[in-house]
Amino acid sequence: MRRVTSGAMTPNSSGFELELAALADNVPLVRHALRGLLEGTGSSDERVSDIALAVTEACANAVLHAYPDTPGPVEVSAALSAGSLLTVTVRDHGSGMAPRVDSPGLGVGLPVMAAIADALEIDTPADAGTLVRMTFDLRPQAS
Amino acid sequence: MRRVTSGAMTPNSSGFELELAALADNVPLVRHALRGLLEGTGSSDERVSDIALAVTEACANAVLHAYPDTPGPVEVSAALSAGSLLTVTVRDHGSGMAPRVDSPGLGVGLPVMAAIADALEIDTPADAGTLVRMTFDLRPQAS
Amino acid sequence: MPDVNAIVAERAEPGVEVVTVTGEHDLSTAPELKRQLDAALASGAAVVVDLMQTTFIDSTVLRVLILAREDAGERGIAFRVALGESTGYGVRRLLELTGMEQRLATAPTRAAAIADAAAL
Amino acid sequence: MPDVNAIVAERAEPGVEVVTVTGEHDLSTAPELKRQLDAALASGAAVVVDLMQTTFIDSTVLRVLILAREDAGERGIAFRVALGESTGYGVRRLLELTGMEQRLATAPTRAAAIADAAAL
Ligand SMILES: Nc1ncnc2c1ncn2[C@@H]1O[C@H](COP(=O)(O)OP(=O)(O)O)[C@@H](O)[C@H]1O
Ligand SMILES: Nc1ncnc2c1ncn2[C@@H]1O[C@H](COP(=O)(O)OP(=O)(O)O)[C@@H](O)[C@H]1O
Repeated sequence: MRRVTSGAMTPNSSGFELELAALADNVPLVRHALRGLLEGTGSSDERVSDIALAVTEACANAVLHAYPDTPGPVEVSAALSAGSLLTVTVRDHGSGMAPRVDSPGLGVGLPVMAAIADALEIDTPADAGTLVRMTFDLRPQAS
Repeated sequence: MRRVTSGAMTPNSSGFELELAALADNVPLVRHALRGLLEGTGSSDERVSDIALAVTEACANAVLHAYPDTPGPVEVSAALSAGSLLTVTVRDHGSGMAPRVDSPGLGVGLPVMAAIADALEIDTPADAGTLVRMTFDLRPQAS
Repeated sequence: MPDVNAIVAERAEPGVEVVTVTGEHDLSTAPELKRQLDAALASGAAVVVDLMQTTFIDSTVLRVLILAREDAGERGIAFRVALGESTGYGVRRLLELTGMEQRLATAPTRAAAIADAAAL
Repeated sequence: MPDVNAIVAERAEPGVEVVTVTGEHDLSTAPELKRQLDAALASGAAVVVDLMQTTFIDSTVLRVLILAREDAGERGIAFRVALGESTGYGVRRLLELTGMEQRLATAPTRAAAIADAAAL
């Protein structure tokens, strides 16, 4: 079932970088890597689940919207700084943000990301595609 | 028709700050201030129109979603740095990002902002509400 | 705001109600546009929305147009949007960004929109 | 991924088809869930979706559930979602964030969901 057509994973204590094909079957892998990274940080299960949801929605957008024709690459990177700040970047090289009135999705992906992340940043790099960066404060009490 | 219940406008050559009630009738004022600010920058009419659209969508969200009950304040600030970078911030003190499956809107506001702005940032400040920051490169050719 | 921002309904010819939208429109005027379109759709006539002198719309206005078109379709009412060269960039851009240009039942001039609507 | 992530359909009692979703689900399994729900809705039985052992869903899975519920409503088929204390935080959280908890026709246990669906 898992077609990891290109997986180059370099996990280390402070982060990881994944380069995957933009396929639905690859999205659970990203959550898996994320949970591994967050294990040592003392984050609550609820916080980890929230972060997994926000990152899943970002990956889902790359899979569902970025490549109308052939799936291209998605790069997911996660970095822990000072043990309490997590930055996750999801970057595709697809069509760029294209607002669609008749989106096949539920339309809650971006607001879910914004609601969970302490900061959500969306860039449209000059060389095409979309870059989504989310920052999560891992300190307890922070929301 | 225009109920500007609280308008404190301090325009100057390099930016403005507006504090308005989150009412639909106040949104055209924001575009007006924005066009005034961009007049001297040599930006094309098309670019100014695009920026006006992105900022209108951000203001519309504050008006339509932030305050389910009584409209509170929206702060809009715009700053030109080095004449070529425009940063616009739209901040409300409402309910915070709440993804709604049955939104009364068309659901294209956030992707329109992301598509037009060179960078879109959405923060959910600890003291409630939503802060949307958009950066626009005003140099010709930049998209 | 200059009074060039207006929404005016008129019976342009027998059986065709034209709602002419001029200037820029957003959530502050979308409810008024909806009222006028609802009234036009209830009038028994074919409905034309003239955007030839519209300079700017936001997504709340686009939503009103899309819903009016759907409503007309469901009720079997002829409906056309006049959208042409003189229509402002701020209208065409949003339609292009959202891929809605094809979906609004457009005609390139006011006269063509009226003729289309009358013929349906 | 551990095989605790599963979607299983069974005729739990006469006239009630139960689709049991365990573990975590996202866009990689949403199409399979849709297939099984479509088949259950076509079976002529009442349909229950058991989320009691589901730990995580994303918005594509939520969308499949919402559409199935709407579809059941339109076709007059009894439909219930079992969503209770054992349901994972990763399911309840998305429902809460989106305000959909009230809109899925839930029952607090699998048995209650089956009884409700059978009684409709
Ligand atoms: N990576 C991307 N590439 C291209 N378009 C995107 C991307 N992410 C989001 N979008 C656009 O933004 C819209 C809103 O996204 P979202 O809020 O996640 O809702 P949904 O995906 O359910 O439609 C999408 O419908 C799509 O048009
Ligand atoms: N300032 C805000 N305060 C609260 N919720 C917001 C705000 N901005 C956006 N949202 C939420 O994000 C969703 C998506 O926004 P948008 O893409 O602009 O689509 P729309 O406003 O048409 O629904 C909205 O439906 C709303 O639930």
